[in-house]
Amino acid sequence: MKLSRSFASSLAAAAVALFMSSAHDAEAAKLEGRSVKIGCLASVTGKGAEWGQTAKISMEIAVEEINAKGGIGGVPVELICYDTQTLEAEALKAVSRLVERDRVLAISGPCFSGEFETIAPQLDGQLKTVINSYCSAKPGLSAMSRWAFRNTLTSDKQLKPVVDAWLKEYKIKKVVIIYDAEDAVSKGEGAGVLPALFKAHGVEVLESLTYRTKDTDYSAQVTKAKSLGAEGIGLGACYQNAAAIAKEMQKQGLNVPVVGGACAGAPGFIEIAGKAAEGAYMSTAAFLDDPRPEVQAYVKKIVAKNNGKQPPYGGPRAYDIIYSYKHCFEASGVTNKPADLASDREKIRGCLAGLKKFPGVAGEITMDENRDGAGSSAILKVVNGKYVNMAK
Amino acid sequence: MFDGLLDGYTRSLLIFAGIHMIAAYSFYLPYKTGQVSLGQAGFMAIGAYASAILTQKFGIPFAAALIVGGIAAGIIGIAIGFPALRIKGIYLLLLTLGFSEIVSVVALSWEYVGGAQGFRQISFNPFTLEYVIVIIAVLLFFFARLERSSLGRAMDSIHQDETAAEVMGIDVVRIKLLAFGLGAGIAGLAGALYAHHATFMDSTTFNIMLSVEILVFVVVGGGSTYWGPAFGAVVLNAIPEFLRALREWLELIPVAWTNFYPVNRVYDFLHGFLDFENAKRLIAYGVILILMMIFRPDGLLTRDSLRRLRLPRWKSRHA
Amino acid sequence: MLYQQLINGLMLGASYALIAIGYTLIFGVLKLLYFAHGEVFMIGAFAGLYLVLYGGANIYVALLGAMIICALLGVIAVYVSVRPVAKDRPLAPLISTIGLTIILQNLAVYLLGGQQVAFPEAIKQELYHIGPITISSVQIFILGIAISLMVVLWFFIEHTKMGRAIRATAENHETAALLGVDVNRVVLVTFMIGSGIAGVAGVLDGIKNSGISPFMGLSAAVKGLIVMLLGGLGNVPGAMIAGLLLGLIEILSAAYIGTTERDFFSFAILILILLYRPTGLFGARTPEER
Amino acid sequence: MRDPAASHVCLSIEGLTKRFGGFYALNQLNMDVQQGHIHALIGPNGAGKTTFFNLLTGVLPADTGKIVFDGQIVDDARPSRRTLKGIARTFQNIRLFPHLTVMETVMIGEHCRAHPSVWKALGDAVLKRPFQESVAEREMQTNAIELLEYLGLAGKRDEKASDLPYGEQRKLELARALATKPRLLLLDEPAAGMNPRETSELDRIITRVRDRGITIILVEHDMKLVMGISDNVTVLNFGTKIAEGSPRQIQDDPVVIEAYLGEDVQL
Repeated sequence: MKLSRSFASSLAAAAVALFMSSAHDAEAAKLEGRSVKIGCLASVTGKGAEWGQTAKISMEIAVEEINAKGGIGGVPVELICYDTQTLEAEALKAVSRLVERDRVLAISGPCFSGEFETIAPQLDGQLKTVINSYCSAKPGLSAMSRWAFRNTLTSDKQLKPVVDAWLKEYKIKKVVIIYDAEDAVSKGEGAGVLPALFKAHGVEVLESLTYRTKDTDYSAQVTKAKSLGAEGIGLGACYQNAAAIAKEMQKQGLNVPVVGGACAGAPGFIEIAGKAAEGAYMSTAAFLDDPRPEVQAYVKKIVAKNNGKQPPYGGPRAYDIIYSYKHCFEASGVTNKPADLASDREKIRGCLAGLKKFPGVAGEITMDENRDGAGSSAILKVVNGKYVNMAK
Repeated sequence: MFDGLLDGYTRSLLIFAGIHMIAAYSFYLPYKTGQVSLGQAGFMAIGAYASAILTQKFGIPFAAALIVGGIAAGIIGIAIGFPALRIKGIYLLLLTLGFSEIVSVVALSWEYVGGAQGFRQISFNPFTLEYVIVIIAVLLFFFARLERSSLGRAMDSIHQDETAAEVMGIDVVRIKLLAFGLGAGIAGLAGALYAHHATFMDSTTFNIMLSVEILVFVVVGGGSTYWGPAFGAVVLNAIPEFLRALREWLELIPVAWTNFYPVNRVYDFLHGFLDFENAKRLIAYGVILILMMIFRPDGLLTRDSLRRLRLPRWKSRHA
Repeated sequence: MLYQQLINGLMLGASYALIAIGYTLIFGVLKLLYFAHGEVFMIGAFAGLYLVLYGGANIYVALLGAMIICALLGVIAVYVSVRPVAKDRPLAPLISTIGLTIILQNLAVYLLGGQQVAFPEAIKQELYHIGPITISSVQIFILGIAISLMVVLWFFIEHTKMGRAIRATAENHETAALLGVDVNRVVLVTFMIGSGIAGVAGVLDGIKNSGISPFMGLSAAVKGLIVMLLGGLGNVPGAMIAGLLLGLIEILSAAYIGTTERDFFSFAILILILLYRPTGLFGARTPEER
Repeated sequence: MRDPAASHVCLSIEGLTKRFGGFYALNQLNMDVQQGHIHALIGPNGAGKTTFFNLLTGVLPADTGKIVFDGQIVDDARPSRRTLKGIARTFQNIRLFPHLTVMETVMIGEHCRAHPSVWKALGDAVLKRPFQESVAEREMQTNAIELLEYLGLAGKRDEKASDLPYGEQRKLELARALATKPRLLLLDEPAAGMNPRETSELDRIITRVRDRGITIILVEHDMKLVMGISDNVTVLNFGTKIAEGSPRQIQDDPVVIEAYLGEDVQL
């Protein structure tokens, strides 16, 4: 985070904006104070560095945009980020620092289910503040606390339409499932969601094979799938592993279609798997090839700041969280007075819980009764090295 | 008991630093006899899982579960330590590392403790800080006594020359086993405390890097004196906080000043330097480790520096 | 399926062997656990990637380039984390190489981002069917490079003056010095060779697995350590055979027993070897107990 | 044979053999050591003297053979057990604990007598009155000071062992060995590196130790010292005993003289 320098310039920008277009800003409630503080938890280092880095950059882009247009209620936004290092203990320390020391109004993050699950039970006690994860897809987590939100779709919600479409196109009767036994979300998909969906369609699951997240060699699994006569492969895998599996299939001449879950449908899947990705069906919580101008504007900015690479879905989801917070800060009567901190946080919580069809780059945000994201997800198919949304 | 005094953040900070400190002592005790373990995270995992099973599945109170967790880790420690007696140095390092990996594979494939979904919703213990303080006090007392006891001296002699110690009638086998088992038990306590504070853990929570971190606490703090592990854990936990504090002080500089030379240059430099919320922080950490090993390979605190500092180290009667 | 799985095991084993060779060479002459070897492997993979992507190099040039870059990195490692550190304290060099590990990994994260990067398709993919097995041009290439590198290295160690000096140093520093071997130079050369091979292994791994990331080092390092012990500390041919062996064991256990338990087997083997045959399956060059 | 009435065998060795690869370091050695004697063991370099000590103390396992100490077979006992039974030694290349003080070093020797059980030692370390030394610890200190005074090292009790001059390090090793209250003391070249004044002092010390009733096996190259104080001498060559007898007998033995030919030793 760039604090005071950008802070100073944004103050100046805010002043100019106020001066020029006071009529426009007059509608939104005026907030008090020097800045509106939003906390952010991102795993910038450690094994989840990719997700944390892209999410952090995305949130910074959103904050810059908001501040360039005069901030929230006339006050610039200050984003306070802490690195969780993909460690639960660090996430726990950071969240109480954000709530108690930095006194933020709301928190965006953390990304990972483990971090989320460690923090959530603490929120009902001392730390009554909203957290809102932009990538955790393990079902059932938000139920742990009324303060716990997730602006993302759980894996079961994402997969159903994708598997339906996949089976409709390829008419497969026998599949092998390969999933990550170490990753909670992938295992949930591979051991629970996918078998149930296949069963519902009368598809036979020949075998479920597993691997561990840090494995790089999938030859044994692919050979086995081939020898069993799989007509299709269901993946409970993140995109890196999914891409490596697709590549290995190509290498061994197992040319059957692939379907993958929440974590697999990132841009990186096509990038790494190359031609081996063709024809695969994936689900995702954010479709970056969406032609909508706001999506493309965001993609352009993040690619420029992220070594020329598109982010996984956590990035756009995190970007949307900042805007949904802006909406709630303005719509729910938040004052931003130090004395009102507790009631402000409660107001934000209420607003967020009732969020319906809020427009974002990752799709419309609707919070269901468990404070998880709801709504439709894209059905991605890889056609000529690009994702195409088959839902439309 | 500190509710009025400390905010939750400080509590959290102290708790994790305290757990690190206990873990550092779990490494220090076998190290005192010359045994270097890279598996302390594995023993923490055993304590954590054993105690969490007791509190969550059987409703046993935390205090009892804590003790059982420590004992369970200690027993496994002795079971590992016994065959490990024959090997030392890099072999022992790798053996303990392999053990710790096996623990994590077991945690991953054992559905009873959650498997890949992790061990969820462990009951929260509101008095973790108090437990941590008591355990550290007991440990410090124990090590202070050990330091000037015959047993402590025997451990030092084993560390310095195992054969000579054995020939002098020191029961090397039992003492090494005792140190390894007790060390594992202490690690088990640390793990149990962690589990009931974080309330969630999975097979990756207690990983190799945690074992490495524990080793680093002791080596950086100083492995030749019992103050070293505590000092190392405190210093390495405090540095990031200190840097954050420095950055907050930097914000006290009026915004207007930062637009003028040379304040802006200094400000930008310090700001960039202290912006440690990214990989730079870990790079700096690595550089510090190397520099430490070049210029102060015995750690920050050594027996000599303690003697100079005159920290409480009771004078012997004969001296 | 069995034959195909044997091929898979051979492929996996070849990459394990290449990492372990570097480990065993370095351990042999230095008698210390050099933690940063996995990160050198990772840097090698990235060096190869950038040479192909931006340097427009063909794959052989990329392999050579990665080898040279990693050899230089080995030299830097010696001067930064080995030579200045006190040798009479066994933990000091361990910690300093851990420091180097942390630096290299996070430098990669800082400069390149934490994401996995696609490795360009440097070799045209073709499939050959021989009886029941399918083998691809990529696999033949990787196996060919790995085996020829091992043969060259074996020749170097056994039949050149430097190779003899390395063996003598691995046996005993003092004796080697008495025989007129410049021990410091031998250590340097050993690091260069070991690191260079790790660089090649990194590129081959990139080609094989299609993607590389800054976090690929640690697990490679751990597997390399297991193979080193299996083959016997300091025993280069032992490391080669043990690498292939571990690859086969892992693949076969994954194919016939269970893939989650695959790591369980590697570490169980590690522990059994440590306890019952600490000199490795094929005997260590340095039998002294440490 | 100062007191023939009290004389009995303290240590009895039968058929002791140790091989390293194809090389016999010790081959079928038979030997009896009389209680209260100074028994010297001499022979050229590589004759197997240090190996003999290593087998006696259990640092190395013997291939075959029997070691009977005070009527008990000690073959399978660990080194620390043998020390408890009463065998103590010094090392040819001094092996002190470099970071311990002189006082602490001697107390290491006392440890096995004060705390034969690890659990008792742990209890003594932790459970005794806090912030006070235990009774055992105080006794150990008193004994250590006594022993240091006996050997003339009392003035250096708080110095680090590694800081002592060479001759005093040898004396400290002796003190550490004596602290284990041995009945059989194995001295491995105690005079190596000592100047003549120190050697003659050593001569007196060894005699005084013997006079306390401690049996001594002495490996030494300084023949003046050996011939001056030994009651009995055994000569080893290539792991085999080639002669045994009183110093006078040995000095005149042609086999011994031949074995030593080429070695610059004044018999």
